[in-house]
Amino acid sequence: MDNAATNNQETFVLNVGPQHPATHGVLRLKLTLDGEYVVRAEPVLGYIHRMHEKMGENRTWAQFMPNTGRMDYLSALSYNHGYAAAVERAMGITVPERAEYLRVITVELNRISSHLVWFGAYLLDLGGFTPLLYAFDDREKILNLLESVTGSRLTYCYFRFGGVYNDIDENFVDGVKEFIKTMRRSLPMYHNLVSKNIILLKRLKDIGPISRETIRKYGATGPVARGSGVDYDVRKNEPYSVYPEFDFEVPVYHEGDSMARYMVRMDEIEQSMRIIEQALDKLPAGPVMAAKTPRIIKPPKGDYYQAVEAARGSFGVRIVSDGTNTAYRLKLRSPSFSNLSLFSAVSEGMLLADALALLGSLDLVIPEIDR
Amino acid sequence: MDSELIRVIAFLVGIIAFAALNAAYLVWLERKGAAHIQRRIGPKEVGPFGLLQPMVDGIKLMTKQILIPDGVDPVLFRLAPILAMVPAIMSFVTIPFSETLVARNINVGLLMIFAFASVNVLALLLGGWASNNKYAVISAARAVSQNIAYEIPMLITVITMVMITGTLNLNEIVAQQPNISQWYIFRFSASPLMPVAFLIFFICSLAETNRAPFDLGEAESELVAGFHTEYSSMGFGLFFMGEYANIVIGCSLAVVLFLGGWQDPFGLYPGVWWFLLKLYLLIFTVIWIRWTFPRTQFYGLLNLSWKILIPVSMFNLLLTAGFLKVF
Amino acid sequence: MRNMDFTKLKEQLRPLAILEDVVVGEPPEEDTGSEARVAPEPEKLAAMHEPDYLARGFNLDVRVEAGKVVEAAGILDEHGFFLEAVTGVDWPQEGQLEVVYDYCLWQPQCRVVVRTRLDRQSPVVPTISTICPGANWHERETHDFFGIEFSGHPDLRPLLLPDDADFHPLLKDFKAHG
Amino acid sequence: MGAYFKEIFTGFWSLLVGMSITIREMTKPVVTEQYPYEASVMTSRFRGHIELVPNEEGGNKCIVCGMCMRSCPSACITVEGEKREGIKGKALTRYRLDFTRCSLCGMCVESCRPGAIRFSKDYNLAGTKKAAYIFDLLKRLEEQNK
Repeated sequence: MDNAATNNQETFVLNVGPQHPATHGVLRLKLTLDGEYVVRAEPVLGYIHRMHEKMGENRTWAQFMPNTGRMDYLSALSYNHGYAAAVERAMGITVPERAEYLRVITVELNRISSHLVWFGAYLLDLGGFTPLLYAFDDREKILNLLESVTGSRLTYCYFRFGGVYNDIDENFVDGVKEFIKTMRRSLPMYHNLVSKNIILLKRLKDIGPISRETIRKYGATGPVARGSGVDYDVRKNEPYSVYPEFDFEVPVYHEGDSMARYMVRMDEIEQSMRIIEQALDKLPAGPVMAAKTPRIIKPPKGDYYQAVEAARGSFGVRIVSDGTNTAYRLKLRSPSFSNLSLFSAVSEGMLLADALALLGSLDLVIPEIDR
Repeated sequence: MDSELIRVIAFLVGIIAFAALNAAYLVWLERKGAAHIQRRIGPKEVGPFGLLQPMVDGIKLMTKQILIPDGVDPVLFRLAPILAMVPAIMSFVTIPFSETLVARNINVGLLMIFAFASVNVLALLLGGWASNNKYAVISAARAVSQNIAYEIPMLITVITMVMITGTLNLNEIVAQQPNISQWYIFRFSASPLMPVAFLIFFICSLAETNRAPFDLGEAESELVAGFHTEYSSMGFGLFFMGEYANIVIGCSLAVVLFLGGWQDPFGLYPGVWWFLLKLYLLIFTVIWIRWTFPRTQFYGLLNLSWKILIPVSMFNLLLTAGFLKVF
Repeated sequence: MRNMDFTKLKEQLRPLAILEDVVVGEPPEEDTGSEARVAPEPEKLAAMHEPDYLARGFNLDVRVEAGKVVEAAGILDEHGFFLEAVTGVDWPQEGQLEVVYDYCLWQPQCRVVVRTRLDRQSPVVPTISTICPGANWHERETHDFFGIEFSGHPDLRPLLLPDDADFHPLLKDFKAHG
Repeated sequence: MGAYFKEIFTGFWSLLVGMSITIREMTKPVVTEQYPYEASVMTSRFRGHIELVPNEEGGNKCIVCGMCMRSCPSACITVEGEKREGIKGKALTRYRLDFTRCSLCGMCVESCRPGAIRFSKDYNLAGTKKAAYIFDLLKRLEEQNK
C-alpha cells in the first residue's frame, strides 16, 4: 500500500489492471481513491515493452518495416507510412503519384477502421454492448478490402521505400465505393443509437474537460487535442504525401470534454471517407514503386524527422543515420504516450466511472505506448 | 388439512422449479435476444437452437470448485448467495398466475413482496462486504445507495396503486381489471398519469434488480464483476439465478398492477397464458433495453431518481388523491 | 521557415547556442547559408542551423550547453511550442551522450530541435518537466534507455523497463540477444 | 423549468429511438460466419506462411542463393543446398521455416529472384507444440506432390 493511503484512513489504493476490462490491454492504473473519487492516478506502463527502437538498430532499414505495424495494431498503415516517409526523406526518394494515392486511400481506410474499433470499445467501457458488434460489422468490410490489397488483416506491412508492395486489384475501387455507401448509412444510425442517447450524453458531457493549455503542456495530439479546440492535424499543418490535393476538413470541438473527443472521431470518419472518394476519383495510372529506388538502403549521415497523422495523433519518426544499412538511432514518437501522460493530471477529483470514461476517450493502444 | 399440505408442497416444488427454470431459460433468452439484436446467432450447438445450453451451463457451474478466498468472512460469504435466492423464491408465493394458480392468496401480498425484495439488497451488501475485495465493496456501496434511491419512487407509485385499488391482495387487484380499458395502465379516470406511473414502476424495478442500464453494481468495465467478483461455482450461480428471479418478480408485479395480470385484454379467455405472455413480453423488453443502452453514471442514476422519478411520482400521488376525492 | 517570421525566436535562442568552429570558405555539413552571412565571427558560429525542411523534416536546429536546456524550453514554451519528444543518442567514440528535444508548433508549421551533449560517464542534465509537465514521462523513458540523469526530476523510477532494471538498452555497448 | 421538461422528453425520445434501432436490427439477417461449418475463401493475396512454388515437374525452383535467409527480419528461414551433377548452382536439400517467429512481412518472397517461394493459404493451423510450427518446406512440397 502507498504511504499516503496508510497515513490517511479515508483513502485506499485500487489497482486497475494490468488485466482489467477498462484498460484494453496491459496498462495498469494505480488509483488512490477516496470513496469513489480519484485522489491520485498513476499509470504504470511497460508491460508489453519490446524495445522496438533497439530492434531498429539491429536490422536493416527495410527489415524494420514489419515492426512499425506492430506498434499500433489498429492503424498499422499510418505507422508504415511514417517510417517509410522518414526513410524516403533521408534517401531523397520520390514516390510515384499512384503509390502515394494508394497510401492515402489505405491509410484513411485504416483510420476509419481504427475509429470504429475505438467507438465500439468505448461504448463497451460505458456499458453498451451492441454498438461494438455493429462497428465491427462495418470494420469487417474494411478489413476484407485491405486484406485483398495487402494480404493481411491487421498488422499490415504494405508500404515499401519508394512505393507500395503491390498494386490494387480490379475489385478494390468498387469495393471501397460500396463500403463508403454502407458506411454513410451506418453513421447516422450510430448517431441515433449512441451519440444522441441521453444516457451517453449524461456520461460524456462535461466529463474530463482538458484545457487547451494542458494539451500543449503535455504535447497531446490527434483527436484528443482537436477535442480541446486545438486545430492541429499533421495532414493539414505539415502536409505530407498527397494530402494537400484533397479537400477535407479537420473537425475541431472546443468543449474539451469526453463528448468532444467522441464527436471529433465520429466526424473524422466522414472526413476520411471524403478523402478516399476524392483519391479514388483522381487515382492516376502509373507505377507503384519508384523506378530508381536503390537496392540497398543507406541514408546519408545526419538526422531526419517525419511526422504523420496516425489515428491517435502525431506519430513521429526521428532517424539518426551514420550512413550504414542499419539505423544508428531510431526514435519512435508515439501519440498515445503523450496523450496518456496527461491522464493523472486531469483525472484528479473525478469519480471512478468518469475517470475510466476519460481514459477510454483518450483512445489508447498500449503496444504503441510501450513500444 | 391433508389436501392443504399437499397443495403447499406442490406449490413449493412448482415455484422453485419455475424460478430455476426461468432463471436458466431467461439466460438463454437473453443470449439469443442479445445475439439477434447484434446480428449474431447466439447459442446453437447444444440441442436445437441451443435449447440445452442452460442445462449444460448449470452442470458446468455445479461441477466447479467453490473457492473461498483468504481473508473473507466465511459465514457471510457463504450466506450471501443463499440470501440472494431465497427472498426471490419467497416472493413467488403470492404472485397470482391465474385466478386459482396461486400458492398463497395472502391479503397483504403486495406488502410481502416488497418486504422480501428489500432483503435482496442485503445479499448484495453482504456478498460485497464479505468478499474482502475492493471492487466488491465499491459495488456493494453502489448497490445499496441505488436501492435506497429507487425504493422511494417505487413505493410511492405502489401507494398510489393501493389508494386506487383499495386492497393489497394481488388477486383482487387483477380481478379489478377485466379488460384492456380497465387495466390500470389505461385507467385515466383514476389519474391521467397512469402510463407514467407504469413507466416509473418499470424503471424502478429495473434499478432495483440492478439491470442495465442501471447495472452499476456489476459494471464490468469498472468493477470487473462487482459484488460477485470473488464468487465461483454455484455461489455465482445463485447470485445469477437470484437476479433473473428478481426480474421475473418485478415484471410479474408490473403485469399484476398495471397490465391486468391473467385477464384477457378482451375479457374472453382469461388464464395463466395471458399472464405468461404479458410477463415474457415485459421480460423481453428488459433484455431489449439492456442490449440497447450504455450504463448510466452514478450521479445520473441518483439524479434520475431524486430529480425526476420522485417528484413525478409524488405529483401523481397527490393527483390521484385529488381524483379519488373529487370523483 | 515558411509562412511566418521567426526572427524573434531565433534572436532569443541564438545566445543559448554553443559556439562551434566552422571553417570559413568551405560550406559546413548542414545548410547554414543564411546564418553564415549574418554571423559576426566567421570562425566561431552559434550552433544554430536552419536546415532544408524538405530534406530534414525540421526547421531549426539549436545545440546548447546542458545547463541551458531549461532556458531554451522556457523560450519555446513562451512562443507556444509543445514538446513532441525527448530522446537520446549515444556517441561512444566521442564519449558523449546527446539529448534531443523535439518541439513543434501547432500553427504555423515549425519544428525546432534542441540538442545538448553530455559526458558519457556522468550524464546529467536539468529537467524541463518544470516547464513542460509532459516532459516527465519522456525524461523517465530517456533515463530508462540511456541512464541519463535528469536533475530535479520528481520521479525517475523506470517507466517502460522493469522496476529492478539496472541496464540501459539503447547504449551502444548493450548487446541485444536474439 | 421548461428546460427540465424538455430534457425529460428529448431524453426519453432518444431512448425510444435507440430501442427502435436495435429492434430493427434484430429483424435483419445475421452477419456472422459459422466458422467450422462455413469458411470464407482466402483472397488471392492472403499471406499465410511461405511455401515453395512447384515447377512443371513438381520440383522446386530454389537456387539456394540465401537471399530469403538474409532478408528475413526475424531470422526464421534456414536454407541448405548441395552441389549436384547436371544442375547449375546448388540444389535445395532442406528449407526450414520457423513459423513461430515469422511475422509474415513478405521480405523473403520479395527478395526471391527465381520466384521459388510464395505465400500459402494455410490459415487454420493449430498445434500444441512449438515443434509443430517448424516446417520443412521441401518435405511439405514433396508430400503435396504425392
